[in-house]
Amino acid sequence: MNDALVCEDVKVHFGGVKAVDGVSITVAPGSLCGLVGPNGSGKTTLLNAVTGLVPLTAGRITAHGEAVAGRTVPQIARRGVRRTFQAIRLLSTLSVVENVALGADDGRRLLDGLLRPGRSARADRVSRELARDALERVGLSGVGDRLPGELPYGHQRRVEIARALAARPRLLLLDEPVAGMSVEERREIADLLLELKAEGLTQLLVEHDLELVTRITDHLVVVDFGRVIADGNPDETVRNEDVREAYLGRRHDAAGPRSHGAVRAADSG
Amino acid sequence: GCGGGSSTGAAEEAGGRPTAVTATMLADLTGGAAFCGVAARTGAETAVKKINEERMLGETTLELAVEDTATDPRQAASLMSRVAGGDSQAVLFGCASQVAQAIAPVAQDEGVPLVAMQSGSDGVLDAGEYLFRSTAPQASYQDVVVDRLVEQGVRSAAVVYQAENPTLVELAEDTYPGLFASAGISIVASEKFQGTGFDFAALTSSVAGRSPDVVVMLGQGTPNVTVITQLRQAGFTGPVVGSASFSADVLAPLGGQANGALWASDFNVAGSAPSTQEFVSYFRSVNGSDPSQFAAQAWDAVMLLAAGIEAAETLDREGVRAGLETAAARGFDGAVGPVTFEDRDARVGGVLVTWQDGREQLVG
Amino acid sequence: MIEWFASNETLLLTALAYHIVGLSFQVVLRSGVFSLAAAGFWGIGAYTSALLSEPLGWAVAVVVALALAGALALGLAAVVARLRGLYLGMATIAFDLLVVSLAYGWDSLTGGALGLFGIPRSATLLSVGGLAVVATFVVAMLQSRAGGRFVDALRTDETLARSLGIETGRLRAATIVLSGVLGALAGAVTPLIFGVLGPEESGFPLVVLGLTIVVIGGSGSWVGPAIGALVVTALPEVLRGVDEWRDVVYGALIVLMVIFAPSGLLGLARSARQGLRRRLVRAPAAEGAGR
Amino acid sequence: MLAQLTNAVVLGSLYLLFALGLTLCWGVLDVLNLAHGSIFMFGAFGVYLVIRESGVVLPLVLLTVLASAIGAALSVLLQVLVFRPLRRRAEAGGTGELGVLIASIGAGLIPVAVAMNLADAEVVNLPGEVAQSTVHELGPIRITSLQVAIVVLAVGLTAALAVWIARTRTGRALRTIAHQPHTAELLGIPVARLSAVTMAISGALAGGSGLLLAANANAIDPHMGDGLLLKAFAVIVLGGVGSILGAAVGAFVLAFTETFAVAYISGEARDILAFGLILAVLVLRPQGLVRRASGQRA
Amino acid sequence: MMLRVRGLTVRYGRLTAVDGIDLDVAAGRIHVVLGANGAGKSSALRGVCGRVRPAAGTVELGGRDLTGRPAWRAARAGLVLVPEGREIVAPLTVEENLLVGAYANRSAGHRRRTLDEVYTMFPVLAQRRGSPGGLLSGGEQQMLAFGRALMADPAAVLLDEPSMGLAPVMVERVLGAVRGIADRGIAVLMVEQNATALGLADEASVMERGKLVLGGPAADVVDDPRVTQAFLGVAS
Ligand SMILES: Nc1ncnc2c1ncn2[C@@H]1O[C@H](COP(=O)(O)OP(=O)(O)OP(=O)(O)O)[C@@H](O)[C@H]1O
Ligand SMILES: Nc1ncnc2c1ncn2[C@@H]1O[C@H](COP(=O)(O)OP(=O)(O)OP(=O)(O)O)[C@@H](O)[C@H]1O
Ligand SMILES: CC(C)C[C@H](N)C(=O)O
Ligand SMILES: [Mg+2]
Ligand SMILES: [Mg+2]
Repeated sequence: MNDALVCEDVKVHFGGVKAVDGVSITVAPGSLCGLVGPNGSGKTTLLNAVTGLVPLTAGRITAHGEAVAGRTVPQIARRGVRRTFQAIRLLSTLSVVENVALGADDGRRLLDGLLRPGRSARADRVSRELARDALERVGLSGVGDRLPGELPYGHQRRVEIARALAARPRLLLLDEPVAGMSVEERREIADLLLELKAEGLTQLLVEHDLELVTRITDHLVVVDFGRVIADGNPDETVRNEDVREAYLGRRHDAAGPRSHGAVRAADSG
Repeated sequence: GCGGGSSTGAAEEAGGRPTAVTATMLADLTGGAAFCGVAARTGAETAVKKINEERMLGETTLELAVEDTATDPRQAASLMSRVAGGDSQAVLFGCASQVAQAIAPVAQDEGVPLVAMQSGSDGVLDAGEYLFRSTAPQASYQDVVVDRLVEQGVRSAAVVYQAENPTLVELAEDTYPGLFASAGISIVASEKFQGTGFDFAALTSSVAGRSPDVVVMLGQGTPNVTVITQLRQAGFTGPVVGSASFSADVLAPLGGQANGALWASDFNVAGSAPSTQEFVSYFRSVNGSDPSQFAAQAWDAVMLLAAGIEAAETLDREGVRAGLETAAARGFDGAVGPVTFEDRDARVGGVLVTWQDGREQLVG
Repeated sequence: MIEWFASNETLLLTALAYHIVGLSFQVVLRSGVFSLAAAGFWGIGAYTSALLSEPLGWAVAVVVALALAGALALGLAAVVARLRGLYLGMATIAFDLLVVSLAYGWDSLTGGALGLFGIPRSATLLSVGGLAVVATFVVAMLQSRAGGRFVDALRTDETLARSLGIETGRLRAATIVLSGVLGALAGAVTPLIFGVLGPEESGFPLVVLGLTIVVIGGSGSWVGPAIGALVVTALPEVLRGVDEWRDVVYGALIVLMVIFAPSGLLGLARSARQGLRRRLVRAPAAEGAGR
Repeated sequence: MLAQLTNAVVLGSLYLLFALGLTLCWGVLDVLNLAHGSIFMFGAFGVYLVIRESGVVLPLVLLTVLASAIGAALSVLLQVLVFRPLRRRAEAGGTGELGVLIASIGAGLIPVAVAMNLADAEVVNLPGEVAQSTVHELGPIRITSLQVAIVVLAVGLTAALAVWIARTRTGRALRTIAHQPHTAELLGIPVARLSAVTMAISGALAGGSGLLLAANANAIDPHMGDGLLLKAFAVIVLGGVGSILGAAVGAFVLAFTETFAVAYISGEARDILAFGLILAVLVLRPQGLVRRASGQRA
Repeated sequence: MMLRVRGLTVRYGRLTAVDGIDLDVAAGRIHVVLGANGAGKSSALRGVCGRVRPAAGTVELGGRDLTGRPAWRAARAGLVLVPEGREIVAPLTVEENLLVGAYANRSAGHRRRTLDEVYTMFPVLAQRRGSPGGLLSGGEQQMLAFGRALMADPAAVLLDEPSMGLAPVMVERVLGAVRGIADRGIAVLMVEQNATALGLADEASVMERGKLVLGGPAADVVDDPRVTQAFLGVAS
């Protein structure tokens, strides 16, 4: 069986900026893989490369055995590769449920409304149904008719996730899905991701909350300056000295003495 | 269509003859031909005043409604069809021929008699028997200009003309080339421009570069001023020949640069015909100023209509049309002097006018 | 009543033609594909039907006009595929003005600056009304359900739309073609209403007209152009009373409408209805973040 | 040839003068102000009215200042009465950018209608002593003092504006307003006040150049801004929106194309060539000739 | 300078997002507001700095009444918000973004000095000083937004989840910097979702459905069972 996602020596350069500079990652089907790294280490750019939003400078990416190169962004999306965005991207003029339904719509059937009205009406019902289900899964039933701008930030993130889920993806790429959420809410999202994994969905999770990442992922990749610096079992990986240096920081010489205890408290849970 | 709206709106006397006839004037009060349309409106209103004051139509009065076409053919066509649906017995029109061409077929289709002033291009009257033109087309009397040029020993000319107006295009592309050819004057440049421009430097440079003896400048309103200014800047010093568009003080802004400009007209306040003098003095007494050519032409349009009404047996649209035909066959003495008709189209002898020291003056 | 229709037939026909012009711009504004080429296609449609309606009859002429515009629009869509936003706007305005200057320049066919006249005035309320209904139906169906979401997504965030699997390239092309064909339809019927056609009719003022119609009416659906067309047709008539100050009042009214009805009269009507319903139903106070 | 070259430079400078104000409020306030043409016209027409009513004729330099003041006043009025309330309301969701466009078209009708109603002659212009300008001859080149002034002003103002926008504290604030007016407020930038200042400058440029054009063409036409507006729009897009230098490049490219079309092909070729060129340039360079960083990631 | 908020109420249409809250932040102190999504934390900050006009209540900075003044006046008076979502001016370069942050800060010398400080604090910004701000990664933009606020030489800063999207090493650095600026005598009002920030706070409050339900010295708040449960994740 093919791996769900394989990146081989992927490079993405923007002029002089080597955002991704030779990354190789393999994500096994049905697994939940974590991707962490300092700010600007190329995580989002890698997701962009997988979804076709930026062209590869070098390397190869295959999703479910099919090469991504040469396919357009919509084609890749329709092959079941879906993502959430780090900076929330919801359509401010559409209701929440329609935002999510867009994830379920078939983006090739542009003229169906006119050419096959019956079919488009059926498809619309299905999309809305899927959207309501997805909203329910992320804990947002009841806000379907509001506009996204009226929701608090954390709920907007959930809508992002729901939109990806409504597409019933084969590979889900999550870019900091719990940023700006409280611990309790993070826990809920973590539970959701675990549930999805149990259902067999392959996920690649970019997230700075290491506690959460190590708790739920099967496999952790750490990048820095566009390169992989560690890769393997999550618990072991975070103990790696390079990773501590680049990512976690040597907290003993950090800021004031007050931060000390609190950061511990937060992480030790 | 719904032609022959008979006397629907006109008040009727016991005898059956209406006491009032309504005519609608569609005039280019704004837009490219406003310099003409505004003067035409004054001329027409003055004529109506005179007719009603002196009871020239007996018990019947003439009522004039004025609508603005904005020199826009489409707007005018739409207005025309609305007027046709209303209760006017006749329509007057002035000035631009592109607008006349738009409304004439509508008037014909709807059976509304139309008297147009100016509108001097071919084809305005082609649509049929409801259409009359009370102004002689300019092309019919440009020979007075060319004769004069020959006298002055002119050998070469350039023609600069505005694209939007059919009359001017005809003058530039047919009338002048024909007249010049027979007079032995060569055309060294013929340049068309669009009236919306404001920069004619490239055009005037190349015209001036050909060093013609005269430049024939056929524009509608403001472009005349700009082009002549830039011609002078480009070094052209000879005389400028123009068209009826030079009337109505269009050249005033040019000051001395316009001295010696020459054009053919059918009217001048100093004209010798008694009907001209009668008109001029009446116009002065009413408006306190001298009439322009366009005011005179509009006056004549109203006078032709009045003659038509007098000659009409019934005062519905068909009657007025028939009356107009009779009146046209007779001809009349108008503000521009004696006017005769050929197939519903006016003919006059042209006069030559020139611009000198800020005024329009009769030549010879 | 019948009399009113008869004497205002041209006015009603104008409103219908304006409605179709409005549709061609609504399609553009709603999808954010800022193609203003509808004005150029208006010209192409208008000249085609003006020249062919005499020899072929108006119906055939209109069909030929639409087919020609469709083919040309497809070509234009391919050429401007890389352009976005106001750059696309400018390129398509350039196209419009190119059509205008060709109409000026190609004397032998178009009559140059003088235009064409004596075109058979074969438009009737029935024929133009029928065409307007068909055009409205096409637009309404294309923007129904998922189609509506697609165009909204394309307008607000094209990258996002692509990541959701929407073929935005084809959607843009389809929009340009649809807008062009609608423009051509409006153009094709117009000379049949007025009997005259000049080159200046299809230039920038038409773009302004189309945008005004949609902004006044609202760009949310086909209803906007319908409202906008009525307003734009009726307003100058209503303002006849103020005579030469008409444009001053007209200008001020447009400004006021844009300021006080930012999503068009349609939007205004909608929010009024919503407000009313709220008051009637007394919706329970939103429980905010309730989950 | 040289004569036509001179014509092209003068024409390009006129385009540029007109376009500068337009690109300023477009680039900074994100307002594509289609009333710019009317303000341009009214700069000249306002001066004409002042002269007509007062009978006082000032030298051209002072009249230009007066026209600039008129333009600035009208623009500020437009900003305060139209654009500002519009922006405030558009925040609640609405037509935004496009609404501004249409409102500016509506507002632009007003000065034109006023001018048409107040013009007392068929062709209005400035008094002869103002419009008259000495012609300098240098071989085949003929250029008036006024035209020299137009060229110098266009080039000088372009440079000054470019530096102002790119280098100064206010320039940075303006660019912030252009992209994120709300953020600008947070940073302590008085958005409303700076917007008004920008509009005033834009209007002053319009009014002043309106007078110069009127003097050069020896006529004031209520519609004289209309055609220029489209040309300026083209010039700005050709150069790249928001770039002052781009506008300069666009202006001269367009002017040369047009002049040579008229001089060596025909009057009809002018627009065909000009608009064909614009279409071609945009197709080949979708962001205009002078490309700027947008700062947008995928 | 002391930041004093009394009875602040923020409404969006019929929805009351902030319901009459009182807050005090003294110069040199850090006050953290905790709360779940939608509790109204961001709305409270928006109301304080004048980004949205409060429906009721007063805001005073150093005794000066800022209630209902537009945001730019508040910024001029020394009250600066680092908003949720960063709001970097995309086409401006990193350095220009910082300089425009100093718009209200007229002293050129001071501006230079702060710029150097920001660059020392976040070397990556110095590296990328010439590239458009919009091209930075999410975390880099967060640093830029933070640096930009410092450039204004504020008397009080409002931070809306400054650690969001930052890698742990950066969270530490940014929070360290927050302590640093407080120590300069700046009043800091900071919204955070988790308790990481609680460690360096002097005072803390918990917000729930638009109301403050708990407040006091940070040490006390940390010990409250409701806080440990919902924000410190201890119960897991
Ligand atoms: N389109 C672009 N042009 C230029 N530079 C870019 C572009 N996109 C990303 N970069 C740069 O590439 C680097 C990697 O960015 P990326 O967004 O992938 O980081 P990240 O790992 O997601 O960081 P974070 O955790 O902060 O979100 C950054 O330095 C960023 O500035
Ligand atoms: N512009 C707005 N229009 C309408 N409602 C809004 C608006 N902004 C916020 N709200 C509502 O106000 C309430 C408070 O939102 P706010 O953004 O202040 O919460 P928050 O505590 O900052 O949440 P988060 O942690 O997710 O950022 C929420 O119910 C939200 O839906
Ligand atoms: C005065 C001009 C506007 C009229 C023009 N000569 C015509 O007959 O059309
Ligand atoms: Mg990222
Ligand atoms: Mg918030």
